[in-house]
Amino acid sequence: MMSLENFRKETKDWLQANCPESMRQPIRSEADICWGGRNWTFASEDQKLWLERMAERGWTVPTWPTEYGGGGLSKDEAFVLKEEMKAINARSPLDSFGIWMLGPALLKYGTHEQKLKFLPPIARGEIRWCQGYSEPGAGSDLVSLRTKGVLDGDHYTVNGQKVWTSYADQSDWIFALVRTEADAPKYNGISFLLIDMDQPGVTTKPIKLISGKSPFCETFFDDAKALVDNRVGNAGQGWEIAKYLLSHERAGIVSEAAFGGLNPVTAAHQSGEVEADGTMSDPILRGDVARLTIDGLAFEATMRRVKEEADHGEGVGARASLLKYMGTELNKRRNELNMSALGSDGLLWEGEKESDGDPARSWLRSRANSIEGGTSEINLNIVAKRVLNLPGA
Amino acid sequence: MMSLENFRKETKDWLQANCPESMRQPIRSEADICWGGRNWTFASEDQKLWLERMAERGWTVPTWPTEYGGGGLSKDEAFVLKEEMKAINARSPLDSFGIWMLGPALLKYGTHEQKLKFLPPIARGEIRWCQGYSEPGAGSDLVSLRTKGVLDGDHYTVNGQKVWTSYADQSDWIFALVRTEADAPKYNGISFLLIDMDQPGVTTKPIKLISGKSPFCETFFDDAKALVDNRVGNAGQGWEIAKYLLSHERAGIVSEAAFGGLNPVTAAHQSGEVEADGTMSDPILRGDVARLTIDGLAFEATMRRVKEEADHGEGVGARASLLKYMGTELNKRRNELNMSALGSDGLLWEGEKESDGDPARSWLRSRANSIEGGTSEINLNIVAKRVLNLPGA
Amino acid sequence: MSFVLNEDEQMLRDSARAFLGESSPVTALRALRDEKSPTGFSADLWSSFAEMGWSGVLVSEDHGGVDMGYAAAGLVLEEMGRTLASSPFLSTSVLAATAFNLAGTDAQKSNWLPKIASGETVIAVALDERARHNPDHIQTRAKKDGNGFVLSGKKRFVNEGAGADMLIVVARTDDDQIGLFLVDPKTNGVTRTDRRTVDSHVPADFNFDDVKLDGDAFLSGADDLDAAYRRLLDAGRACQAAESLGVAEQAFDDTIAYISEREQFGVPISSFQGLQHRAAHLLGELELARSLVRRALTTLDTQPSQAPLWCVAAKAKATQVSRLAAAEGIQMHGGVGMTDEYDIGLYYKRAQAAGEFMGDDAFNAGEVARMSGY
Amino acid sequence: MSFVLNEDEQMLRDSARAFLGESSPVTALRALRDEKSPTGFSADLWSSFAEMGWSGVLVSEDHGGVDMGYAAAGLVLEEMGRTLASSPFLSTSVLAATAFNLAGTDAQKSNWLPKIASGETVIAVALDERARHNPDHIQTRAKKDGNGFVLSGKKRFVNEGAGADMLIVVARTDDDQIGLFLVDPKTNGVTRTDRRTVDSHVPADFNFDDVKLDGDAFLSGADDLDAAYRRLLDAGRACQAAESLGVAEQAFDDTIAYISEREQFGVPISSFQGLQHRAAHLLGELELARSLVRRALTTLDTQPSQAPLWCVAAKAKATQVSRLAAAEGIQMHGGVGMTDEYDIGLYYKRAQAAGEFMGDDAFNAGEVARMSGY
Repeated sequence: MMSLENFRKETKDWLQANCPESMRQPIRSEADICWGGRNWTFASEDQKLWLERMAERGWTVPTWPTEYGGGGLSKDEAFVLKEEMKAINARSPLDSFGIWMLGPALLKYGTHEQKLKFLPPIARGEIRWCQGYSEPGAGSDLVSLRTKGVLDGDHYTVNGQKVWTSYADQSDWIFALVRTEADAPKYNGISFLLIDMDQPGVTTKPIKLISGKSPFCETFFDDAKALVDNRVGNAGQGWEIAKYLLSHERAGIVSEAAFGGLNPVTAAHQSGEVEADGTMSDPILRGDVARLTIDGLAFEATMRRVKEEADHGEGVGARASLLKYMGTELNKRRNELNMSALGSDGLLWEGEKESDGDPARSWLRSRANSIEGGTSEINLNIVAKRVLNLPGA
Repeated sequence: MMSLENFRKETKDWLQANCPESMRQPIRSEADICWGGRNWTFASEDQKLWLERMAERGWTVPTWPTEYGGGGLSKDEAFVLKEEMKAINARSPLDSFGIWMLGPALLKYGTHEQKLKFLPPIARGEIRWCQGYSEPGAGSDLVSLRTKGVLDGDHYTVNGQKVWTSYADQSDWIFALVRTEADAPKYNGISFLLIDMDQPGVTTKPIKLISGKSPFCETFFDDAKALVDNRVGNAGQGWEIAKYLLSHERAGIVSEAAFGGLNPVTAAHQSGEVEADGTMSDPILRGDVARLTIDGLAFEATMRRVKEEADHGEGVGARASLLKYMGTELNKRRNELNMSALGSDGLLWEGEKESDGDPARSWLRSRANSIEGGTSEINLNIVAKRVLNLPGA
Repeated sequence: MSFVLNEDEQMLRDSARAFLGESSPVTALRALRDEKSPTGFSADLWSSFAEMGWSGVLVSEDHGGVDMGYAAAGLVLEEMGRTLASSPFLSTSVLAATAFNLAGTDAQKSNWLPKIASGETVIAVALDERARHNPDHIQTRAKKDGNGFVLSGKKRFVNEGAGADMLIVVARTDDDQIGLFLVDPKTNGVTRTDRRTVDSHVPADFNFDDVKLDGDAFLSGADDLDAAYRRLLDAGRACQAAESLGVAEQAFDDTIAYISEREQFGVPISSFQGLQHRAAHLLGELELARSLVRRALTTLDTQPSQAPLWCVAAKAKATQVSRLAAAEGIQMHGGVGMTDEYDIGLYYKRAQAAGEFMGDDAFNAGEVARMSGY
Repeated sequence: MSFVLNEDEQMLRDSARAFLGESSPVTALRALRDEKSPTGFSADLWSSFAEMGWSGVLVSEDHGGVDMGYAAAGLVLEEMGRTLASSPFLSTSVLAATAFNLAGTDAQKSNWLPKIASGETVIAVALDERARHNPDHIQTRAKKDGNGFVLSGKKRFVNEGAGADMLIVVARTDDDQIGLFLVDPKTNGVTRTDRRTVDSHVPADFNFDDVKLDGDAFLSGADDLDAAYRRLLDAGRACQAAESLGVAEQAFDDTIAYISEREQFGVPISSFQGLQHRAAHLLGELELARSLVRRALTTLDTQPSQAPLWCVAAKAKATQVSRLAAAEGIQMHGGVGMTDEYDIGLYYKRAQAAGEFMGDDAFNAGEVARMSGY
């Protein structure tokens, strides 16, 4: 095995040689992200090239085994890759729910055949996945799921409705929680099914959000078919798999929430609300921002600490709920302070430029952070019960 | 009836002529307060004179009926008296739990005989009362009271223990909640008894607090006797009377909490933490203080509004719980900011001067505001249930 | 000064609540938004404000108004906040009317106040030049030029700017004093850029490029123009705070209604103590804001010299509480709170925009400290 | 830089926890308080710090220390915070040792560092002259006088001032630069006034009235004295933050234990969601403080040039969180939390005093903004 220093050097050289210049620019909006999928249209030749080159090395999913399309890197190597990409501002070649969520679930719970069938297309950006958990009236409370799958030979016939299925209208397959064991109590009757959306029984309808255009949809199953072979884990094991994934989702939301985008100091510079020496003009707002900076540094350090501890074998477990809670509350505060620092400029919704209104949309979008992937309230409950071991009410 | 203007003029003149000069100084500490009672030692001749003169007019309890030792004033007149006293910084001639709590209870629930017997000595500062509600293990949760009174001819024999009995070691009588109806369920078995403490069956023991010397005691009943004639209300009506009084207590704690004592701006001047133009030196602390000022103004306006609304017949009711919560949280914040503005000066605990350490003691004392007279948590529960009509868990 | 509404005020509030609930419910704002209304408000609704007698709330009876004062204006604005009614009431009937009352000449008053009362004009006050409100930062210049003036400068996010037939522009005169100038936005040299904001209003930016004004464009009726300007700001803050208060109140009411209905784990989520405590706390914050707003408005009416501190405090508190109430509202709604289908998001947006106008909580807290001498 | 403790660190923490729990539990502080200890700390305990090898944690092995660095010093302080152990460790083994390491001459190092490591001296660093920490406000003067200096000025609330046999005084030299000076508190012209503080420590005020010092009183071993002074402040802040963190942790643990036992309405009060959410939030705040403190300490050890921002951030956060944890602790304890019988009040007091030393959260937030350029 290569030493980490050698790996760093080779990686740096390879990135230098292979990452197109236009892929070394900060992500400015949704449109700059590469999601892949059957119907994907690349935003540019460079975006396509970058995905292909990275996918070829398995570096879209650096730690997955090579036989499933991954890079086979160790955690340390993957971290080096991340650092070196960050050093040249290289964009992620591919973002997807397949990578973040289904992949980890399959790697842990899937059969070898399932892994071989589903993982490589994810790694290459060929199949785009969405997640079907929540239902109307069953958000944080998944126990009351009503979407039903009835066993019928080699497949389940699925009927019901999901909400908050991100990008369902652009996705190829959905991984969904479906109640297959009608007689089993509560959590035990739910299975984790993979469903091809390219069939007449599956339809989607976008949800309009307060932040405008939305990735979220309602997804309807009307006698949709899912092969039994495409059930991950045992019948009734769905809730366990979902819980495992929720902690992955929480970590994902957190890192996105905490580090991405505008900050209030930059915002104050944009709106001209700084003095000649760079001091923010409003001293009281400055104080609020300073406290945000402190918590931002603290959160950054905490994420790093948790990662190090995980590498040393201390499980993250229910602490993921705490991180998710703290990170998303922090991101909401940051967005609020961005708006304050921007003043009336921040209120802009539509203008000449496409980016006009981005700060407001990001601010509104941030309100969902503490709802999606488990509300703050649910996460606080989990922390109280599973980290602090406090009793149920 | 005299017009308010005339009343104001006469009052002003009378106060001018009768309030001793030394009674026109701000209260600097506990020691400046006149509590009265059998064993009271006046701090000065002026203190005695001031009490006597005010008691003679019934102005220690301005709105009580004259036949019970009060001044017989209307609410408006009493407000004028308060304003005119404030105008010359006149001290309250007498503070007592008899005035604040037992008085209102007797006026509402007592018999004519009880009123004649107990109210005038309160008004004249001759008998000092303390309150016996809480017990070890039963603070906010009075339903689990264990102090027991057994009917025995013309009296109850009382056994048990109370805590948080303020100034019990200096008081003459105690009004106490006692479980007299052993078979009645929960709240219905509690009576409101008046007990002379000058008997062998009653002993007290002071509680040392984090703020140092403490007005609070434990009070023990060991076959103490209470005449049945000295039960206020019916047997089993104690909880109703106590609830009525708690709202009085809440209002009392609130007005004391919100307006008394040091504020952070004065504190900053005392510690020298201001610039030549009077601006506080630490801009971030200044921002915190500004937000406190805003909430202080808001709270002051709210108290005034509630008073006006009460005068117009809108009951305060469960809103007292909200005011108590907001006022005490505000007072804690004020004390914390006082400490910050004082810097290391605020840390002083004992020094040459008797007043050294007063800010720290006041700061520590303020922590009790949100515990005594119903914790913040209990008050929030009450607001949720009785003001917002939200359902029980 | 009284916190309790008198009979006239009670009638006004009741009729405002009934009328706006009927004529300008939240769906009216949605319609303005979806049809991309060029002005961001409905001319019909504005006419009916006059019919209701509200447009002239600060106009003397001599000039055709009802002269009910700021407390009354605040009641209308509070109800507007509750239904998110979009109307040039604050800009025209409060700010412009105040400007004329305080600084107008007799001729200007006689000309403009009746038009305000009758609802036949929409006037916008062009104030801010920076992104964050800063009334001391006025660089727009009105240079003396013969009998008239030449106006140069830029104004940003002038509320109702897109729909105004007349502007009152804050500018500095040759002696560096603050002056208020009447400017027809169709005059040569005036450029208008409309801004569609997050709350579906349409303020506008204005450039004034050597705009020639007649002498009578200058509001020269005040002894102390700077004092008039400060008073105008006070009045604007207290009245904008009243609208924010209404936003907060309805956001809160919607939320309490939602959590009382929505069930989770088989019980209404309003039965969870975690939400109950936050809701109760929020009610306390609302009570504080309510008292300050009322206090500021009545003080403007009865003891204007005492008003400034109350006005900045009220603006700070109403801004903070309305934003908090709407943010907590979204959170307590959960997922549906993020959808455009529910109203709570619209309250959150309006709380932000209304909070920004004439200074947010941070700015006004700074003013509180300054006025309090620390 | 590693967040995970290495084996040495783990052993150090375990032994500190075991030893302090045994030798200096909270009752030890109570005893010092009740007997009105003249110094506020126990000389015996201080001796045993040397025996444990802690006193020389920042002293090189050449000078008899163990040279384990700030991260290790922080672990000792964190455990001290947990039991409220009162000891001149921070003033002597951290601040004074840092001063010698950074600014001492070889002779001064050889003379003093071994004494620090052996626990035979107590040194206090005399820094602040105002009520609130302000390291730029140094008016104490050390005027050159022949080969020596004449020192004049006042210092306030010097930690361990009552028990120190030697002071290191921050003063301005003739060229207005910062200098550090060794001053025996028994020298003519030094007046000491002991201060008993709310947390039962005994800092002291000092007056220096034309105090004559030899030339070798001046710590002249640094190329850049101002940089050494700043580094001393950084180290002090990070280490004081570590103690505050320990205070916060134990206050939290005590509170969780209490609410898990105490029953109301027939159930443990820890089952109420209102308290659960606040406890969970507090745990989150503790995690943040813990990360920042560790990050500041390890950065001091490995990349000192990067340390300042982390140190002020850690000090701000640890101050805020320790005060919050103890305040919430009292509230969750209810009535008994107000009694001297329970420890939680002592944690609240120590959180306040430790938070004040070297700048509270407001001061250090200002430093964060300044260092971040806004």
